[in-house]
Amino acid sequence: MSLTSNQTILLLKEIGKTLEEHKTLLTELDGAIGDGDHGINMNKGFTAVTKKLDDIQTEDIGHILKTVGMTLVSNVGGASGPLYGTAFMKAAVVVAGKNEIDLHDFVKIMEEAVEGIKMRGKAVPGDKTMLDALEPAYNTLYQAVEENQPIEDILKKVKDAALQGVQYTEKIAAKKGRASYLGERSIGHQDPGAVSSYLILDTIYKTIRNIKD
Amino acid sequence: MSLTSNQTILLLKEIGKTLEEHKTLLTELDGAIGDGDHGINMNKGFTAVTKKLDDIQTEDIGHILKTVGMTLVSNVGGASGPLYGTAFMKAAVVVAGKNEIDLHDFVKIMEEAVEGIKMRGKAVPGDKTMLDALEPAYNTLYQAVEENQPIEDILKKVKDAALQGVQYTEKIAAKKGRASYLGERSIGHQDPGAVSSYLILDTIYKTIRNIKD
Amino acid sequence: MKKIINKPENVVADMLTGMSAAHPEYLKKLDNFNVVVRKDTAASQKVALVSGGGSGHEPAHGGFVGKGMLDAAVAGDVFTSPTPDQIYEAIKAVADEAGVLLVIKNYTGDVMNFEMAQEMAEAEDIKVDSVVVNDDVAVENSTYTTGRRGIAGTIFVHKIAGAKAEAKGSLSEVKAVAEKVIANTSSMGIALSPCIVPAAGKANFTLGEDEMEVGMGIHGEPGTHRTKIKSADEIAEQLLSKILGDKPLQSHDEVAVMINGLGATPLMELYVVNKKVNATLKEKGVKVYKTFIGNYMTSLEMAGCSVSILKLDEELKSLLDAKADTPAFKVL
Amino acid sequence: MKKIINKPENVVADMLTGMSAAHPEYLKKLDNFNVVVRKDTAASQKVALVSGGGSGHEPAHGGFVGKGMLDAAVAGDVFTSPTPDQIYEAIKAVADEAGVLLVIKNYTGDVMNFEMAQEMAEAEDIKVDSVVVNDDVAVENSTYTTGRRGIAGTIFVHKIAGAKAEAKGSLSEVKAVAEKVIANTSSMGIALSPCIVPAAGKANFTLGEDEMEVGMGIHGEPGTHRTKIKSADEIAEQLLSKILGDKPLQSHDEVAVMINGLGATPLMELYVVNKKVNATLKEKGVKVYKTFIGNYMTSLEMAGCSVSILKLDEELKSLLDAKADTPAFKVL
Ligand SMILES: Nc1ncnc2c1ncn2[C@@H]1O[C@H](COP(=O)(O)OP(=O)(O)O)[C@@H](O)[C@H]1O
Ligand SMILES: Nc1ncnc2c1ncn2[C@@H]1O[C@H](COP(=O)(O)OP(=O)(O)O)[C@@H](O)[C@H]1O
Ligand SMILES: [Mg+2]
Ligand SMILES: [Mg+2]
Ligand SMILES: [Mg+2]
Ligand SMILES: [Mg+2]
Repeated sequence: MSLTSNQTILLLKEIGKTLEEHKTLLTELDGAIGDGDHGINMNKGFTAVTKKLDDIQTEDIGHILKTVGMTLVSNVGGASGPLYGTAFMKAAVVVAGKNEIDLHDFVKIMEEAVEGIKMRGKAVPGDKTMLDALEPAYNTLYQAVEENQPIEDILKKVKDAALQGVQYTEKIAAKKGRASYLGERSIGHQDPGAVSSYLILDTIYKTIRNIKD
Repeated sequence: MSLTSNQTILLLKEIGKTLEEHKTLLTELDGAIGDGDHGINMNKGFTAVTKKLDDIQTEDIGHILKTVGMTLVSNVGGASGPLYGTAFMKAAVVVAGKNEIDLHDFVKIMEEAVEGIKMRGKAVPGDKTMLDALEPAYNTLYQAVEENQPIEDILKKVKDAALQGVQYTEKIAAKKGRASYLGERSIGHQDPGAVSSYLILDTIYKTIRNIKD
Repeated sequence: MKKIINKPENVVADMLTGMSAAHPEYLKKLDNFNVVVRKDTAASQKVALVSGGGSGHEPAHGGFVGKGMLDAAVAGDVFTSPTPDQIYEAIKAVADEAGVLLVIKNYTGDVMNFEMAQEMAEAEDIKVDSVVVNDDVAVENSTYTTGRRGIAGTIFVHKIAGAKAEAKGSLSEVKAVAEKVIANTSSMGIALSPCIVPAAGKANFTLGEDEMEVGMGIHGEPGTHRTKIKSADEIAEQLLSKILGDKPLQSHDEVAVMINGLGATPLMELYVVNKKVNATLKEKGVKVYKTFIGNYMTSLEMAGCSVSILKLDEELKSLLDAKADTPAFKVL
Repeated sequence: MKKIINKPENVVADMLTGMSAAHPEYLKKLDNFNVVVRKDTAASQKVALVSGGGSGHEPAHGGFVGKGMLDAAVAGDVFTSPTPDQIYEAIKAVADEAGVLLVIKNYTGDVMNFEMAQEMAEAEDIKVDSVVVNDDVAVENSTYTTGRRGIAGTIFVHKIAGAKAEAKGSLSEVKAVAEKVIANTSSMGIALSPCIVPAAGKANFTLGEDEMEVGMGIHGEPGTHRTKIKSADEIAEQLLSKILGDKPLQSHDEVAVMINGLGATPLMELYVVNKKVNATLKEKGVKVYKTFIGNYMTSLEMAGCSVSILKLDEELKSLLDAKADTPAFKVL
């Protein structure tokens, strides 16, 4: 399986739609343990991304991802802007010049994205952040691709791993981000960034399944 | 009929009790068209008066009324303090040196009180103030005393006249005091100062009736 | 009722103690009286400005005691005029041969209590005069009524008359410039929520989630009418049109603008209001010489704002620009 | 949601327009950016101070732009850190050879966005350094967590580092004194009511009529815990004991005190709190050198307050006393 530039753009726009649909959910999750804007932030960012992608002239997927990253950085603000922005900007580097990407590229993209988020946010898994969804998702992806599993299975397992990560965040106290100010009081709530990460991976799974069908 | 200094003091304390009992009513009336403190103001004033009267050493009713007036002026603030205060201070002059007062003294007391309020507040009847209770009450008193009616009848008519005045204030727009800022919107509400004046006259009626019995 | 207080009956005394503890470089509280006076008041040989009124309008008036504004401020109970004896103490504490000017907001209670205090001071041969501020154009004016209230425009009187006094103007000169400010100031406000007097424990009126009160006073009283809540631009236009209807401005006129918060309104919203006020004045060719934005004359925790416009001439401009150093109003 | 605004999505832009219209003598807005810079910034040959963060904390930070404090303030959306490109524009607008110091409040978003802006500026050979303010002792500190938030104590950093910059201190000197202020400042707050982000339209949490939130941030986030509402004296004692638990004071120590309103709290209540804070410090033999009372770092229309204590030495005292002239903070 592989994705063309147009399909990548389509996929990114689908992510935008998903985040728009879940704007209230993410905002409410953030309201419980943060400042109640994560849905607003993500939606603002991906609305800008979608607009940028409407006019984009390149086939270079590296360029496309870099545009996404820069657009997020310069439109979101808050914590999620630099984090997701850095993730896309770092990911862009490993597919620079490519007009088509495959599963192995996706592994590298995810690896760089997770690295970028760690570098920017200095969090580790267990801190109750988006990393708690993304790191197990990446590990699952890496393993499944090694094992040459069918793409649909792989992407399904990846988003399931992210969902498990989300559920894990419900059980722990936050050590990074705004929720950390609540200490123990943050236990019992899902991390909004972990949920948005899951939603992105779930959209990738569903969209690519559709493209394949 | 006549009142001794002690009976005067008793009567003044009864007025204090009445105003305390009606604190909430007066405050709510003032809340509708003023700043919602008339009951608080009157209660504060007469609580101070009652305390002063506990210790008062004189039999001179003029001195007693002057003390009441000055205590009201220096404890109430707002509009009702100087108004009721001036009323008592002016009334004090006409009974200076007396240890006992009769109905004719009461006529002069009321006359001076109403004059004092007019002088201090520059209001006229129809402005929707305490004058709308006090002026008809005074006229009734004057007339009934001229006609030599029995005291209980007189005082009952006086307080009834005040009550009619209160009801009249409900129909008119305020021209003086805070309620005047509401213009037409003040129509439909009784004037709190008129009500407190009525309550005072009603207490005079009831207390003297009891003394007589 | 949610308030950060101790006993409601002590709130004014507690506040004044906290205030004098906070600003010893500016003011001190008179023992046994709810009066704050300038720290350096002794033998100043200048006209002394005394103002005051009910409490609940902070920083008015204690916050304006200091160089170039007030010499003393008398604090009544919340929303209740101080009594004559308190005002008299304030006058006595700051009076010298130059005399004293009382700046009174036009409320029946304030006017009567200050008047009685003035009579007491005059009986002691203290030279006292007074002005009554009545800038609130929400209220129809008439010789037969109480007339207009004094609201946030009062701060312009404090500032400008205070500067004149600081410059050693005579009592009649200080009074004249105060009267000039009063004649040239119009204000009006709206409220989004009522406020709660601590001793009363509940609000005087309620407003629906989509309502606002127009032409509010600053004592939790209801206003002249009630409407659906409007946008900041519409509110600004509505207040301005009433204000300019009262005192029309010509192209090239110069004005000072005050957007005053009533207590619970974020500064953000006051700035949003100023955007439209400023633009509308500019469209008319009016020059905005100076703008003051913030909580100057509040009404406890009421949400809402008032707009005040003072038409300036050269004298008023230079007095407005004169140095002032008080806890709540400073001009360098 | 009751607010005096136009469209929620324009509230920051509207505010900045209204702000620059109100204070042309102090600041100007950069075209196309939500940044205000000092009016007289050009070629000042001094270290430039840049701060900012989410909007909704007014007067922070735009209100502190002017002589002796900030050179530029960047305004993000309400309670959302500004983006790196906006911060970068602010840096570029005020930078000269003396360099730029970024004053960042310790929130993940602020720290990351300012960090990225700093990287962008450094790539253009602009000399930039930064400090992170973390005065909120409500939050437990640890090297493994985000650590403490920056709240009202930030104003002390603006004032003192600003004075040092105005006095032509070098970038490292300005940074050093900023770090000293940070090391010596502790703050903590309580809230009686939540606040509403205009774009969200409803509050983040609700509080019962007899409850208060303790250890609140300034973004409408819930605090560390919730209790029954207490008296002003008890609140003052509780906040002070946590603050002094963090940075103990000795007899004869000198401090600056800030009683900061969160937006909807009457000044009256802040003074009532100060009464107890001041008395408690004096009982311990601590000298209160200066007290600041008012709305310095707000949280929209949240009701509540924070207390900040800055331990002073001779250097900090003289910088605190240095002239400052900004819309919201003036020292004559
Ligand atoms: N240091 C960090 N590393 C990784 N993710 C983080 C970090 N800090 C916060 N996050 C993520 O960001 C999310 C919050 O994003 P958002 O609400 O948009 O920003 P803000 O907290 O500035 O309002 C959190 O739910 C968490 O997943
Ligand atoms: N000029 C006036 N002449 C006579 N009575 C007046 C005048 N102004 C106000 N009042 C009376 O005072 C009452 C209000 O008193 P109160 O509420 O105690 O004072 P305030 O209005 O200062 O809060 C009004 O109801 C009215 O009867
Ligand atoms: Mg958030
Ligand atoms: Mg009243
Ligand atoms: Mg009153
Ligand atoms: Mg945020």
